Amino acid sequence: MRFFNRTDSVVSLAALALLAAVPLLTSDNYVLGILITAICYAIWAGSWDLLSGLTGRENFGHSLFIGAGAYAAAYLNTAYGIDLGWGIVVAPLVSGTLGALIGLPTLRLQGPYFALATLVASAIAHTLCLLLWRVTGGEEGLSGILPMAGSQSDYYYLVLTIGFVSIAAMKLFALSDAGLVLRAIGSDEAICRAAAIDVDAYKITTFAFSAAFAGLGGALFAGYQLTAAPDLLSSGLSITIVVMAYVGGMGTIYGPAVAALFLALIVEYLRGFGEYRLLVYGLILLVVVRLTRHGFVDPFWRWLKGRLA
Amino acid sequence: MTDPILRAVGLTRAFGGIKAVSDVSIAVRTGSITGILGPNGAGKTTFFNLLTGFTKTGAGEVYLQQERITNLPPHLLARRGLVRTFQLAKPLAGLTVEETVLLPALRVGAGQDRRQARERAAYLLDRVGLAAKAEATSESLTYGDLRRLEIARALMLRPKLLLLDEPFAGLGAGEIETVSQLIHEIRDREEVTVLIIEHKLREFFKLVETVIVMVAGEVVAEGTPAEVVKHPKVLSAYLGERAYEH
Amino acid sequence: MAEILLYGAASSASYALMAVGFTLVFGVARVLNLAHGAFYACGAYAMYGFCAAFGAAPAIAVLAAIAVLAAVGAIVNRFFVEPLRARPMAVLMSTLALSIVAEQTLLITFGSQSRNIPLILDGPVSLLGVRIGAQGLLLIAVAIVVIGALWLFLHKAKLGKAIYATSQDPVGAQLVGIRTSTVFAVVFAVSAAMAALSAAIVGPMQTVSPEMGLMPMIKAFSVVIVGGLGSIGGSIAAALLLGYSETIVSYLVSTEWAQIVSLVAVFVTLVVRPSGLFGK
Amino acid sequence: MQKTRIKLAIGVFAALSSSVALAQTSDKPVKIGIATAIQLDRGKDTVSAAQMAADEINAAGGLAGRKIELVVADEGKTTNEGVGAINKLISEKVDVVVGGYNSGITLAQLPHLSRAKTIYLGVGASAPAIQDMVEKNYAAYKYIFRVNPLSSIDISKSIGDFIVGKVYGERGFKKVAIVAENAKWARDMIEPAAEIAKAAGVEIVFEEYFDPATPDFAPLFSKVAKSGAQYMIPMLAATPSDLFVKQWYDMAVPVEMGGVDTGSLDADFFQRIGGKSLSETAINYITRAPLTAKTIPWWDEFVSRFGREPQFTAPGAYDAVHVYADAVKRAGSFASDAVVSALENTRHTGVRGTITFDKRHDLVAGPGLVNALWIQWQEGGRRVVIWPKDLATGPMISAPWLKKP
Repeated sequence: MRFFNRTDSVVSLAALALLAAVPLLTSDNYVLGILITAICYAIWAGSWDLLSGLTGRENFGHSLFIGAGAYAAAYLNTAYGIDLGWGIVVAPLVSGTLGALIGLPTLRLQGPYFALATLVASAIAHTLCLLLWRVTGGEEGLSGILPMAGSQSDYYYLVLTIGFVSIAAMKLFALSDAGLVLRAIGSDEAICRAAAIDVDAYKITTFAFSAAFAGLGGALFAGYQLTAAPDLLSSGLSITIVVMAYVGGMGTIYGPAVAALFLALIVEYLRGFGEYRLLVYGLILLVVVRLTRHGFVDPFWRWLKGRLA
Repeated sequence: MTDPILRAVGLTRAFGGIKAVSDVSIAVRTGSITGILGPNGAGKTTFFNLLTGFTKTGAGEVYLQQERITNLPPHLLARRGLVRTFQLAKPLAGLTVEETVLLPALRVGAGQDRRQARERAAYLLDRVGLAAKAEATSESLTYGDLRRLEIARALMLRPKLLLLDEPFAGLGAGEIETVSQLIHEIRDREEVTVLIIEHKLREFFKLVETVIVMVAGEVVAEGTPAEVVKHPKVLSAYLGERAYEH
Repeated sequence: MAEILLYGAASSASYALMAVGFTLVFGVARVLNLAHGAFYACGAYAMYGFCAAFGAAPAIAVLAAIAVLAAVGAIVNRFFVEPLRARPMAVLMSTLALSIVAEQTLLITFGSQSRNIPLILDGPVSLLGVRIGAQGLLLIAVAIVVIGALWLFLHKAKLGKAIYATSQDPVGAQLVGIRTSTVFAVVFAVSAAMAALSAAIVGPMQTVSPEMGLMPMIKAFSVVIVGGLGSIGGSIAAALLLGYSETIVSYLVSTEWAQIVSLVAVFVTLVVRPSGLFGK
Repeated sequence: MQKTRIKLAIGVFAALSSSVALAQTSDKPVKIGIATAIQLDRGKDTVSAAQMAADEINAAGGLAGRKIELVVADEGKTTNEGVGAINKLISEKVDVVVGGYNSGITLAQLPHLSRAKTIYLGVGASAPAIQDMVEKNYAAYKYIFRVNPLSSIDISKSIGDFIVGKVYGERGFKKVAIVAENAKWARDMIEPAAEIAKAAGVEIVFEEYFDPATPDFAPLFSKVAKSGAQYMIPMLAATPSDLFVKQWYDMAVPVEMGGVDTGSLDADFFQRIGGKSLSETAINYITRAPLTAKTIPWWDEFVSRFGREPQFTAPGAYDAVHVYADAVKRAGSFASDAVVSALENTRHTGVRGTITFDKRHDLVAGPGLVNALWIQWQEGGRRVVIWPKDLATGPMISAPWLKKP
């Protein structure tokens, strides 16, 4: 079990402190809203990397689990009046179970086929969400979620804490023996099977964890937006997360998370000329795809650490 | 004759009408080094995959020390001591040599504490002559190193029966000698029964005590290398006069 | 009954035109081309450009659009697929990025307003007592002719046989002196041209908008995966299967559930038999 | 006597202080936030019409001496962008927000508006769920008003009234088919309308819902024809109208058509599909007809200034700015709560009709107030109001292939 090395821990705590200071400087909902959205994206990208980064099985339907978590929390709140706090606890269980169920039939598929299967799975979920509108509110989604007690800054601190803890936990998982085994599985499953590893169990459990964290992020996002809408199940969201992971560098968890944070902030900054936003995304992806799996964030961080040492 | 460590009874598997393995029954003596010989396409690899749970059997049973293990998944067989290696020795990307050997011990429920596992890994790496490269990434190893690394990882599981799939494939003469020597030592000092598929004759005949010859999915001969060589079916199907002489 | 027969044939024809191009690219170049939908949309906009801007007659505009997209297909292969050939996922992502860039560029240049392109054959026709648009019959005829021609080309023409050989074994093909880079370029060009042809004929019956390529893309996916990646015969069979199942579901059950049929079919096929009914 | 004098004093004092408050902030501009989808024509026209009203007020000396300034934020297509837009406007300290075109996005914005106590004048979304919030939680959501188009409740009454009055009453079509996209808004709207029609003896012979992404409506149209229906009521919003109407025309479906078709409200709809929407009727909210004294002059100024005919959101945005300005004058202050109570008893004759709000702060429909218009595409792309009778500008025609003797 390897733990964070010193520099990593110091810098990440400094980043946490910086983010924690924001509500002291401004209590403007718009700024807090952007940061909450960015943190949610960081959780989603980190959770995507947990499975896809480590095992190389690229999941093109991550929005299915994000949406499931958001809708679970929203439904409990709007239909049964169950406080959002419980929703944030239940959502990962719902998404995690869904992850295992979808993982069972699809995880034995190779690269492109797994990507296609997950893409289609989330497309089916999106269509069902629109068709079964009596339950899901159709294109209007589930709105009118009662916000949690306390101010927007209190909610911001909740999201920040959960976000930081989740990403740290996923990073520890990636550094742990389990992370090593997953990397081995990603490299050659047959060798792992012969090394007494129950490859299928590992993949499905990891997919369940990845989905659970995505659902957690989904619930936090619904808690900020106070609505769960079909665009949380869209393939556009899944692709955006894949772009963030590619930019961040796959298999490092913190790479995609940091990339997600910055990209979400940049996207909000680009709000001025909204029309060009997706075009910019497409161009970023065209460039990033030429790089190896390591993306920008991780190599840059290693280079920086090298210079500092 | 002590009970055989591994028995296959009437093993059969067909792919789209063609019987890759048809009604093969063998018994592997405990503590022996047994070899399976046969021309390409004789069904050796399919037979090997049937034994190790990588391919589902069409018919027939497999017993490991009297326990029926037919169609058990590979990881359960590995935990029962039936461990195999692969024809194409591939490095595990992103893992160091030591981590590759440690892999079996890293899984949840492996039940070995870290210190003990690392000690055994160091011992095994030394046995296979890779101690110096413990920290290197496995992608940087030569093909010969990868072969020995694979054997070290297999030994990490303290196997009862080690199934080697063409261990000499892709090796130079010198390396074949070292690997062959290593297999002998394992059998003697680690009390491991060894079953090998190979078609590199000279080393193979020096190494194995009993040979099972398969041709077109069927066992055509069994016995010591000397007996097997004289068997008419083997000569006509596989060796031919000249090949065997020199 | 006659309605199901005819309407089913029309939708199967449109699926076949898209799917055969898509599976040709996978079968020969081993590339899952997510930009295929973008080829479709660009084909429609090219025709819109030729008709609206230059006032060309629909038939000429179709040929022009096909030529333009054939060139685009070759360019995409040369600059966005060949350099990444070694990494299948990278190629997938590269074509995906291309489809995003293409859609957004169309959105910015032409706006989100839906456009319309003229029919080649106007007015309804009654056949077997069924009222069907003449363009629908044209679609069926064109699909049969084009796919038939492609079949002959692959099995008879010299270049066609080279393409067919490359699909069997790319390395082997190179060994016998086939310049696979030309083969891949031709295959991409043909596939893009077929997408443009499909758009030019189906487009007038629907609307031309920047995201119009998405649904045909998903349908082409379902057909190709159900039929078996790389198998042209499989794609034709699956196109008929999907076209008719959707029409029948629309008739007997309700059009509400017709669209989800193809999505479910893809998921089940991927899970049960990834190589599809006839695939490699 | 004593009490009345005190009350009088308080009244005078209040008036004095508020006008002082008003005068004091005369240099700061009045910020009107516009939240809409700037890529869509509906969004562009919202901004243009609001600017028109702002210019008029500024020309007449501004609002309480302060110039009006528009602050535009793009709602985009997703709820995330919609919520982001609202929060951006709130952080820019806008006095009021005018906008909306998609019910889902507006619903998602409501909690953020109510938390910031920012007045919202909706001009494009018709979901009743929006104004239900005012009823459910008045204190929190009293800031939400709908100025345009109409609540779905009123729209479905208008559909029922159209079927009974025009389709059955005047045209004698007893058998009607309903063909709606499978979406919540469509079900909310069509089911009450169908009840009204059935109550009056109309027969719903065919009813089917479809996936808006359906590429080929041939099977659906042939089922409608076979059902013996004489009139078909489509309910389209997400469905691409061009595709639906072209296929209806190209197949010469022997059934006339009229209903809710958001796409066909586009001014260039008839021309861009080559005239194939001939005889299609659709519920609409604005046309160049004397709905009030302001309608035609406003329409002509919009066309001359922006070079195209206004989308249905445009009159809403224009009226919303004026309604807000009047309320501020009556309230004598910019404070949200004061303006809200002033808004509640608005009676403003705008471009579409006289605007008044019910207790759910929803636009009140009805004769003499604001009405939905049933407009039919006729030869040469002319748009003729065929219902309600008192606003009709011409007779209803049939589809060319159904020319009645």
